[in-house]
Amino acid sequence: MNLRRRLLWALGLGWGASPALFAQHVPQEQLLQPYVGFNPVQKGRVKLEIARLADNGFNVPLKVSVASPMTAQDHVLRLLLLSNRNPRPLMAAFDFGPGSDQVLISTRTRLGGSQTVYALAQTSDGLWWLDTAEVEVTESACLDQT
Amino acid sequence: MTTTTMKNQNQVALTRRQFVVSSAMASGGLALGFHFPAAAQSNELSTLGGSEINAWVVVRPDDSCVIRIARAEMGQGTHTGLAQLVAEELECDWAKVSLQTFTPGQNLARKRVWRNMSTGGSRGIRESHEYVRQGGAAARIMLLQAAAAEWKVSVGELSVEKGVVTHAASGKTTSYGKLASQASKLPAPDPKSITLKHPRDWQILGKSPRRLDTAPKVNGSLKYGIDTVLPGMQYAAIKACPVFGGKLVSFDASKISSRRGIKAVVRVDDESVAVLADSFWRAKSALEVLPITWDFGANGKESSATIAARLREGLTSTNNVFADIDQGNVTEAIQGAAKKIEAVYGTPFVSHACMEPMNCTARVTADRAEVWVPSQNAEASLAALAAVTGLPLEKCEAYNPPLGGGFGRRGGTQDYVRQAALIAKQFPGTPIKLIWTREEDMTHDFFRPIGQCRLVAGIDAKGEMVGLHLRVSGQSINAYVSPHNIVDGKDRRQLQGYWKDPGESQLGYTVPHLKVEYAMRNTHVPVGPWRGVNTNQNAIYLECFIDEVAKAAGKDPLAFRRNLIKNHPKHLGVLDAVADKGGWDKPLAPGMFRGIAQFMGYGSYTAAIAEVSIKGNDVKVHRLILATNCGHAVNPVQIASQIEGSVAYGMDSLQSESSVKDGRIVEKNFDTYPIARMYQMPKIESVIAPTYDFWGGVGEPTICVVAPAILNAIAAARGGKPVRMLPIKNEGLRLV
Amino acid sequence: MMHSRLQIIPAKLPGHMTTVRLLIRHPMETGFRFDVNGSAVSKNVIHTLTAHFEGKQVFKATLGSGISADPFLEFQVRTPQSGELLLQWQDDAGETGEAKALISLSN
Amino acid sequence: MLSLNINGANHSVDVEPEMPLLWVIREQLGLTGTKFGCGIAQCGACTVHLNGEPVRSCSLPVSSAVNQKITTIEGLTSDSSHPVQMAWKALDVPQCGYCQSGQILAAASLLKRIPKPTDKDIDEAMTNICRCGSYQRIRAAIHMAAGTGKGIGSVIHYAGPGAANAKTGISTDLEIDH
Repeated sequence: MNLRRRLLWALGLGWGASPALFAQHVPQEQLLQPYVGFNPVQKGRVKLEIARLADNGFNVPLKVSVASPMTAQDHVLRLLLLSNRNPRPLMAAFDFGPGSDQVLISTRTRLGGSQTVYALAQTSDGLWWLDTAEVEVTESACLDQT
Repeated sequence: MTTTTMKNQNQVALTRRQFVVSSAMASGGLALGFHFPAAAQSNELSTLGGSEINAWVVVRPDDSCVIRIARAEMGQGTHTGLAQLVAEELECDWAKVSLQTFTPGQNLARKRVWRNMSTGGSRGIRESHEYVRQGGAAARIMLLQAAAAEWKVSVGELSVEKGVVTHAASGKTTSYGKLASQASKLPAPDPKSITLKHPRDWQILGKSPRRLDTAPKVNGSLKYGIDTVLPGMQYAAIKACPVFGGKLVSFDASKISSRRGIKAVVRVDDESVAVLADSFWRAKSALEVLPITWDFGANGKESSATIAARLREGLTSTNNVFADIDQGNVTEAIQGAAKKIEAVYGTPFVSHACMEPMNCTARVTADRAEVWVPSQNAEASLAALAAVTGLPLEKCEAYNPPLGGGFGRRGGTQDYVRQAALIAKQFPGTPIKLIWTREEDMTHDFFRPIGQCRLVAGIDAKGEMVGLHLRVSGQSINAYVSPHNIVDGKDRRQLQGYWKDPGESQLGYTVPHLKVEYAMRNTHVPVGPWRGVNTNQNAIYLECFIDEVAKAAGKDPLAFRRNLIKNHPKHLGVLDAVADKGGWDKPLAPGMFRGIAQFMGYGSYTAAIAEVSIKGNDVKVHRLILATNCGHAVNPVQIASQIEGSVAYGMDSLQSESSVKDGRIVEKNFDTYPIARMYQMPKIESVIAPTYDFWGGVGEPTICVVAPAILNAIAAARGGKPVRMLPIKNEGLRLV
Repeated sequence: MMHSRLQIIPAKLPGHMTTVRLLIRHPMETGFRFDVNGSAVSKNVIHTLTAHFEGKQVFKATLGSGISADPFLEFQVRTPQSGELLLQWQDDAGETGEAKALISLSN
Repeated sequence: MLSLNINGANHSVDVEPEMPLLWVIREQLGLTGTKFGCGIAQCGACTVHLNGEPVRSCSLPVSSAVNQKITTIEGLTSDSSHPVQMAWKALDVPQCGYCQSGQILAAASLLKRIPKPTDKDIDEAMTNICRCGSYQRIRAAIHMAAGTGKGIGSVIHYAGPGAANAKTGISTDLEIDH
């Protein structure tokens, strides 16, 4: 969104053209493009676990794993956690190598409103893998949209 | 954790039977047409002896229809309106409709088939009308398909009225009750294939059937959250640090532990302490004398005066200010104008003061947590409970009885749920009913934010407004609640009603040179959405100032507005409607004065005329005429209820204030915090003027025009002297 | 020095995975908050965190404002033999922190 | 043990004499129709009848109610048939409903004292707070119950969808007697 918004401003369209009051959901293609370019992204291998409801979004636990033998020939290179609603979409990036072990990560995230969280992984064969999860951030529900 | 021992003799395991009994009591009984979720261990929603046609509709063999309602009912008639929406498309007999609510756990178990459960932002109906009507229509189609299959005819040959299906050619009839079982086995029709009825063809919508929830409200049988009773339950009274941001240091439980009925004194979190007893009064009385040491921190020095000074600085500062609208050259236009008008308005913090004080009953064990809580968003209560207990959502449940008022206080911020769960966690298995005293409620609210507004206008020789420069300086709700929602540091929410964007809360006036700015100036006082949110303050600032400008231009306030608003026909429509019904052009009795105002919020257009007289310092509001274009009118009499209620709430904007001294709120109860009462109420006329080309809100939009209409009448009565700094007691005035 | 808590669940067998749990006390200031005067509070997050086992990098995390205050991370590293695990991190203000643990594997 | 007569039944309660009647009614006797609102006799949500007179039970020590006739909303009638309750239902007075037990008892007592109240009588007697702002309908319902008004709860100008004018939405008026 930031990119699009800046683009709009650059084009002199500003608010008049963009009725958005708050951060809007970034479409998937636009969200992933900076990382995957024009390469295909497929569902599978990545598993993202996150509760369907979060109270205030300040501290939302999640767990993500990527199925991979993690050998020198076949391993996970990167894992990205992306938000389609946060002011900064990239929440975290993890780099692995053959010396890493099974990709099984838990962390706690900040989610700026109800959104889709993306876990995007690239394997050593260059392919991109994706899992997503919808999260309703309830505290801002009353304030969203208006 | 500081606790005294708590005897657990009351920790009785609740049997299934006890649960049924207590929840039947808690529901007010099935006979009353409401089916509240039984506090069951299962996430499956009962079909109450009928067949579930789809998520929204259950039909029973006796032809009665049960309509599932997702949203919270806090008094606005949302439940009745939503049921009308489904029933209209279902084509059932309204007299045989009853409602069923469910839990957020049940919603989650079905992958949120019922979607959003929250009531707030005047969105209960306008956000869900389409999918709930589709739910009703889909059920109708399936019931007709069942009849067609049985009679081996095509659906097109059938007609339905009040749940009775007729095949005209053969003269056969049957009813929904007989078709339900078969219909429930049919696949759901594609939503895209469904055409919803045109409002012209409405039979149940646009009419005013009685509310479905009135009967238990006139005999005391309706159970609110505060009425929850569970076996072995203990009562908790709580006190948070009176200074926001301050901390609880220590307390001396020994001073009260020998009092009758006291079970425990506990630290709840960093800032609050609770007393548990076998009676709320015992808990509260003990808490009143509990020696507590607080660390007030730096905020202890804040006061209304320090806050006002910060806001004043924001009115003219070049720091941390942004322009949401900056068209033309407002500075030049005003400098070159024939006349310049300037004013500074101010609105204080105000409290929600729901009649039912904040409360929550919680029971937490190692593997299950439940709350019974009046909440505008049961899913938010559930999420808060899960966060506090650390249990997964599947092991938590929130039961949501009807609310004794919400007004935005019981929305996203679930502080009372957190507190109750934090206490209950310390006593596994024992239900804890936490009740806030009114004093706690009024001093630990999420207040309507404080603000000031500087307005400068220029008028030309013909009396036309050529330039308007408006700057709001005040506290941001988003900065407090969800700062990440502020895009590029620009909190547009605070300018609600001044937006150029159409649809939600659009400025109706067209001024050649216009600048609308916001300077964020925050305080340590928690703020949140207060019914109508920023439209309340923003309508006062602009609509009172417009009267000042009209007066300076020597023009009639209505005519002056009509000229400015002509590019926005819907804004003009309600203004004209209220002027017509309010008889703006007709003379008033001697001593009576009129004021007018218009604004837009929550997708709806509103306007008001107030008739006022002043004797000494006593302001009497005699009559208010209020017009709304809410797009579609689902239940006109209930819309009128909301408009009438808006008058009472809007009058708070005139007389109420939560002021700050030594970092804390001064007004603690209704003896010092005035609330509109019967003797102050004017006669109210509602003008409902829907254009049936959009869906707007009803619960909030009309509130914001009440205060400016009255203030403009007050100014007229005082020879044009406006009240700019609210509440009106600042000018020695009071409402009688 | 940033306060942190490190918990290691060593691998059951050499060459198998060792679980690392790290909790760092840090505000992870997003840069989106505002003070009373409406000024944005400067962003300051732990942006980089690395794990080295016996001097070889086995894990790297780049973090942003989307990670909660007092960041928590749990991840797996391969520990073929006993040795030292070194965790290092740095925030936007240039402050650094580290935690280390000796992992001894019994087989 | 204190002896109380509530809704015609005798109860013995073992409580402190200074415990407000409200909490005895709600917690000891389980009659939750009487509500807690402010605790300082300001809002009237806790109104009950003491020998037929409205009192604010949150500020009345239970000891002052011993052996007197107490009526709560549950005891006003067994079938919601009091003229005030009937009028409340007819005009859909309640919104959230939380204050209405107190409002109804205050109104019932007013009508007993003044069977044909004026607006001024209503202003003086009905001091209970309703945060939803149902006052206009409360007033109309009292007049309806007293037979002093034609029972119009609200003056509503509304044109149905068929009659709507696309520009203003106003064409013909419909005054709804509800």
